[in-house]
Amino acid sequence: MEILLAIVVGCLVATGLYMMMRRSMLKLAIGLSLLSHGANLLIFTAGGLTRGQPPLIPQGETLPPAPYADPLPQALILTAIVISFGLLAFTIALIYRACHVTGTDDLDQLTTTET
Amino acid sequence: MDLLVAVLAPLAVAPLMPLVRRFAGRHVGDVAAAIPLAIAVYFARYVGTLGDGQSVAFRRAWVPEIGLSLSLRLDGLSLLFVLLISGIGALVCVYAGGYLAGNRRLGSFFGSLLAFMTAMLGIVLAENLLTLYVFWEFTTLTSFLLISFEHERQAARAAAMQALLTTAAGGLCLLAGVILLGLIGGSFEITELIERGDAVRAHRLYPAAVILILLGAFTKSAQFPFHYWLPNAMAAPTPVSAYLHSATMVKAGVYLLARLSPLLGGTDLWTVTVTGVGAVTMVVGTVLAFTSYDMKGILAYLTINVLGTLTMLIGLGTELAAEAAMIYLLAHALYKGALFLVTGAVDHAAHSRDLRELSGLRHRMPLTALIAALAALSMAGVVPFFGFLAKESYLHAVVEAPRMWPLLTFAAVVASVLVVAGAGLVAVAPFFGTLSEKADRAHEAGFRLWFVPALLAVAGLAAGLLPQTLAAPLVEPAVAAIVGEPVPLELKLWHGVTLPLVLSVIALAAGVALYVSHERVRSVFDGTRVLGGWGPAAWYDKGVTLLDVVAHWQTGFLQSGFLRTYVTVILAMTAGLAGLMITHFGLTFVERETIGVRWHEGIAAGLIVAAAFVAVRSTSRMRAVVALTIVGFGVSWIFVLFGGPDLAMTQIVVETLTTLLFVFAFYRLPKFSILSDRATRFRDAVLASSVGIVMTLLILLATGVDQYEPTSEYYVRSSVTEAHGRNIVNVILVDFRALDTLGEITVLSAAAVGVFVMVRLVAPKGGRS
Amino acid sequence: MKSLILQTAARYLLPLLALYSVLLFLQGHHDPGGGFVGGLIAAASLMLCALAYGVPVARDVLPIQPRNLIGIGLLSAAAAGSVGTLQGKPFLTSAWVKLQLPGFGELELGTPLLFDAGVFLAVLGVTVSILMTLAEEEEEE
Amino acid sequence: MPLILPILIPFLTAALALLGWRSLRLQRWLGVVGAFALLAAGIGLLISVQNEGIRTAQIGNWPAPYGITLVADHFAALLVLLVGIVGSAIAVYSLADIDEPQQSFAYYPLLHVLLMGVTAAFLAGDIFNLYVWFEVLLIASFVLLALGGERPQIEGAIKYVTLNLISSFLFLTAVGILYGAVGTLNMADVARKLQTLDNPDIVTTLAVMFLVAFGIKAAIFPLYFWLPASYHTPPAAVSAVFAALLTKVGIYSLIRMFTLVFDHAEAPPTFPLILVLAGLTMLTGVLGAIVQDDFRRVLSFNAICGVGYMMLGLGMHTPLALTGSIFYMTHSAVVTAVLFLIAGNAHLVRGTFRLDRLGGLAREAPWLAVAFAIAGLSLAGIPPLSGFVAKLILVRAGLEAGEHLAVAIAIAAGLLTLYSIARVWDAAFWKEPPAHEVPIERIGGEHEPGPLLPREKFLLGAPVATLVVLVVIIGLAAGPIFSLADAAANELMNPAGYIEAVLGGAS
Repeated sequence: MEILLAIVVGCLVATGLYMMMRRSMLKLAIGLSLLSHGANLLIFTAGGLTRGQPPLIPQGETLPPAPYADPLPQALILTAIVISFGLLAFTIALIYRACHVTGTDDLDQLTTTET
Repeated sequence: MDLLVAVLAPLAVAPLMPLVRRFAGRHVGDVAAAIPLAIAVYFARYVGTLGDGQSVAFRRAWVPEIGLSLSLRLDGLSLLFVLLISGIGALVCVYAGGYLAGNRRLGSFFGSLLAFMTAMLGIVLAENLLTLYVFWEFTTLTSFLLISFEHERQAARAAAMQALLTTAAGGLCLLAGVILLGLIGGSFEITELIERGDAVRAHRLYPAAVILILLGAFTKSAQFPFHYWLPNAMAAPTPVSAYLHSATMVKAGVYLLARLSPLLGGTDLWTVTVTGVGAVTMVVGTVLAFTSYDMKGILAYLTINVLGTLTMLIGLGTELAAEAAMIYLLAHALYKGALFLVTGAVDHAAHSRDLRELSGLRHRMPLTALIAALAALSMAGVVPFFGFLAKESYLHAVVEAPRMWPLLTFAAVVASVLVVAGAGLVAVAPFFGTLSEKADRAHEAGFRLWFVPALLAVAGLAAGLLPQTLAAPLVEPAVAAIVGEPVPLELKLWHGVTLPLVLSVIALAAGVALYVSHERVRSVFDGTRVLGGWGPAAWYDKGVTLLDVVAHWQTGFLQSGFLRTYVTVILAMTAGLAGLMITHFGLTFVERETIGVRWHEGIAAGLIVAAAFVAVRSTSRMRAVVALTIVGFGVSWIFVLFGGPDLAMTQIVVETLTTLLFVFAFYRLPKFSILSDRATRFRDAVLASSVGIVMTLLILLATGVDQYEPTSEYYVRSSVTEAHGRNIVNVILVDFRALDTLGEITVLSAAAVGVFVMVRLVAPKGGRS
Repeated sequence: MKSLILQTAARYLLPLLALYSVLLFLQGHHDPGGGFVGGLIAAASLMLCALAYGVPVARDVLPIQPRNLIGIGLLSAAAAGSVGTLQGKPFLTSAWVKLQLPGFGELELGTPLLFDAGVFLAVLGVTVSILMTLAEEEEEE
Repeated sequence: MPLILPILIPFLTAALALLGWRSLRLQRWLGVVGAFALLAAGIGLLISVQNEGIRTAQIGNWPAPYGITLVADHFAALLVLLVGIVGSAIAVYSLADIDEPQQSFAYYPLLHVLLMGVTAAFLAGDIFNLYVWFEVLLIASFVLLALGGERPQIEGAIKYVTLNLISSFLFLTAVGILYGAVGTLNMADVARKLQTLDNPDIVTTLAVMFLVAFGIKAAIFPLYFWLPASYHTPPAAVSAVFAALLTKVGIYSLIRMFTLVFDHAEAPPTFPLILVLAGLTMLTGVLGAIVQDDFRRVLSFNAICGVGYMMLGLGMHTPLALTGSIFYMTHSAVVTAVLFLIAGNAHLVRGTFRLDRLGGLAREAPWLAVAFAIAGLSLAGIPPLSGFVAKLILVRAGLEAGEHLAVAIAIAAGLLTLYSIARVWDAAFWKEPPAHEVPIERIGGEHEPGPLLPREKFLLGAPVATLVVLVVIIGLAAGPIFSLADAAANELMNPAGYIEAVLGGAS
């Protein structure tokens, strides 16, 4: 399963980056989204997979029933998910604004300030 | 401490000069002159006390750990230069007050001039090589300001830039050389280094240090082939030319060579290079003088000649040569200063410096003509002027040179002939002959404009008549400082009939003859423009142009403005470096027990991949977004399967909201279209895949390591007992690692503000609101 | 957009979702849930309301400006952290009190809960602010 | 003094200012007072580090390596102080520079979120925590960059956002892999565990990942594209704070990671690699600078060149070289900020940043000319200003280490920097302004050129004057700052001290 998920991560990263190299701003945003899925899944997989028990401790116990999933990668991913949601929201607003100002979705048109 | 005060005094006063101008009005130059005059008087009391190699020192740590300290030392050599700088400085201030009278930037002019004076004093008093460099660069900058004083003129700005780049490049070479020297010798203090001279000269890096230091000295002193900037620097106001480009700054290189010759001199490398470059410069300077019709230009070339001569003498390294160098230095300062200032007076009066437009000026400016004649006689080396003594002593040194003497003597005589003729060009040609149109309108310039050159010219005569009284006390300690031991000096005009005297007389006669026929031989000299016009000067221009072209090309190439190029380069760098590391170090996958794949897990994984590819391939925006949502749900399914209910929940909600965002954006944005060609898409796909593969490999590597207990075990153990919570993930978020969460909600808040700003803030069109 | 079905559904779902979000937040320390999910779901319920009745109505449902919600959220999180600092311990050191509630049993209250509440408010404020901003823009055009 | 203060102060400032959204007056007051409070905290922190050595704080009172650790050694404390200095100057400058509509759109809260992210990144002792702070400063910088929403800004922002998000992605994945491999996030703990790792292959590749991720933030060759694409687009105050601080975070992280974490016997050949990249960064940066015709783009490319110098010290990896890097960071933060502020002043006077349309500023704004001369010469490494000492240390370190080529490049880059500065001087200050009417370029958030009120003159001039004085002081009183940088470099070269301070004797 680790190998399978590692490949899935590779695919998500590859497709995300490919989308970011396109000229459409919208594809850029989609690429970003794919990329963050890839990163989340990467942390999840690299942190060690455990099938089954979530890291919850039953009432009255002090330890969760084994085997339990490593809680730390989950916390990291939760943070990462929320952060990337914020960044994505801003990016989309930025793209919205960019289309408004420049009248195009083509990134290659955005070179006026560098020439 | 006194030394430091003396060095910094001009700089300290410099910022006040605009204010002084407001109050002193026409006398601003005279007020400014008070400072160098005070310095000259202060240092004059050391005359006669430093003959035996004594010195006065001051030292203050700056960054001692890297050898940077502000240390100054006054010895005979320094003293000679200090008196030149301050003495001529005072005169130039007075002169400039008259020359530039009425100029509205006179205040800042004197500010720059005084700042320059500090820089020069610093160079010649520096004991620490890094301190010397500090002041060295400061002369470069202040001279930049002074050359481009008339900065409305493009030519002045270009000349200033040329001088800046050339001398700053040399300065940086000097810095590198100096640091090397310091590292070799274990100190940056000149006296300490001289004590360790043998070890320094034997060091492996000695040649590198010498070459770098020489580059610095040669550029500053306008030695061939770096001489091109000096004539162009004549764009400066004439007092500046007289001061910087004749009497002081260009001599800084000569000073440095003299100062370091006990340390670096004596080796073949040093002697051959310094003597050779000096000799070539000596000849080139005089030859080029005849390609110019501008009086200032001619003087500039003749100054190059003198700088070459001085360099050559120092390179020789004999006691005689050191003597000659110091005598010549003094003589030159007096007569060349006077001639420059005379030129300024002519320019001021006749509004021209062009020999083709000027003749017969003596009818309108008799006084000036007399002064010019006095100075020129000294320059030509006529008895009883001080210049005669100088010429004789340097011919003497050359004749007695330990090696190459025939060659050097020949060069020296040729140069002398040309100098004599050159003296005629600037002192005879404009003043004699029939009155030209421009000259006719001229009149004697104001008091300051003739009085100051007159002082210098008369001083040249006086020093020649009474050399032992007036010149020896200055020259003797300086020579002692170069040679390293007291040298008794006997200066007199008549040594009997010696070879140098014969050569001197021959040079004089030939020079007069050449001057008489100079109109006819000019065409011969014009052929030598190669050396001045499109020779090394053109290298500079070509160099700058080439630099611009290269810079334009590389910047346009790298910073193309296309985002996807940037992304491509970054990914290529990532994949390339990672690939390099992987191929270089290999990969070791540790066999570890892995979890098998159940069928529904396989489906989840397949779904994610399939949906991701649909999102890429889709030509419909809506389909792409739906596919993206499916990827998100697929990922949360994986989270559920492997024990992450919190994750899954959050992921699903976020995914839903994200979809909403996308849908919103899609209402406004244009449809997808394929904008790139097939080859680009292929290249991008390869690049993206290789980064993907790197990620896959990294995960497999990481999961193979099972060496340490993860820190999360602590969280599991303490979650209930210490943190009072049973949902460990949540406890981590709000307690164990709450600081992360604090940062995270900050990100979210800023993002919310950002969205609001992007959508709402409409910049007011024109006009301040 | 304003369909009757949606409005009816929203009328019932809104309080339910709001309640659920609070529940998620409260149980978060012990069971799946927490400030994040709670805040997100609360925001989602408001969005549902906005979809059904329009943004102005949804704005009225929330008695407070989303921006202020964000500020309050951030400040409560910081306040929760500062309790420790004021006691001379490092920032974010937790402090707990046990309350005996008659008929309810023992209730543990600690600064992490206050912190989580801050997260809840901030996430709610942020999400509502983002979505409302975009949705209002939608309506204006 | 609690270590959290330099983080908490800007956080509270931002939160309160956000609550005071409706009152511009309140926001402005908070913005300025908060910045000066941060400055005070920075001073306090540096003093306490000087007295007590490396300071740590276990956030939440959870023991290291389990809880998040904040660490302040000399390096971090010095940089935090710089944030305070630059932040205060910018906060004051912004009062007059940023247009009121922009100010009311949460300019000050965002500025403080940015400052918070930067200081926290310097203090973070936990690698994931560092990631979070990166995101904090990133999102704030995104919004500040785009604040105003004009076309050049949007164009710059899109490139900036995209490339920085790629950097964040690489950083995040590297953290994930790191945790997967060694099971810890505490940097000191990671360092310790990597030394005993059985499978060192992963370290080399991870090092490369961090190099690229931080390299993008630090703007090293060939990863710096986002910087010249965007730094010339926002209001001058924003470019100034970006240029002064943001790349420093990347450089800081590179130095921290490569001296602490990736610094063991089997270290991958990353130091030579960094050296090569540093050389190329200096060269390409400065070559870019000499062909630009926009005041701020000249400065942007020079900022890249400066990054090269700072990387040079890391690449040579000797105590003196690192001292040079740290000294250079100190110098660069101040001088870069003030140069951008000067460019902003020039824009306010003449309504353009374009060199061919500028001119005559030496006459019209003589004090600005003096300020530019001092700051520009310092940038070019002319003695006795701050840049000279910084470059001198690096050159000496390079010659001691026998890296002659690198030294040659550093010196050549110094000359070209001087050339680029002289070009600006020539075009903006000395040349006569073009005769025809210059079209006014509005940059988001900046007001029209024209006569300034005395109050505005003060608010715009005082920060410039203060920073210029600092440039001179850093040069003239280089001794004490050298000692600080030296102490910092020694701590970096002996990571055992850092690890000991964080983890104690525990194994």
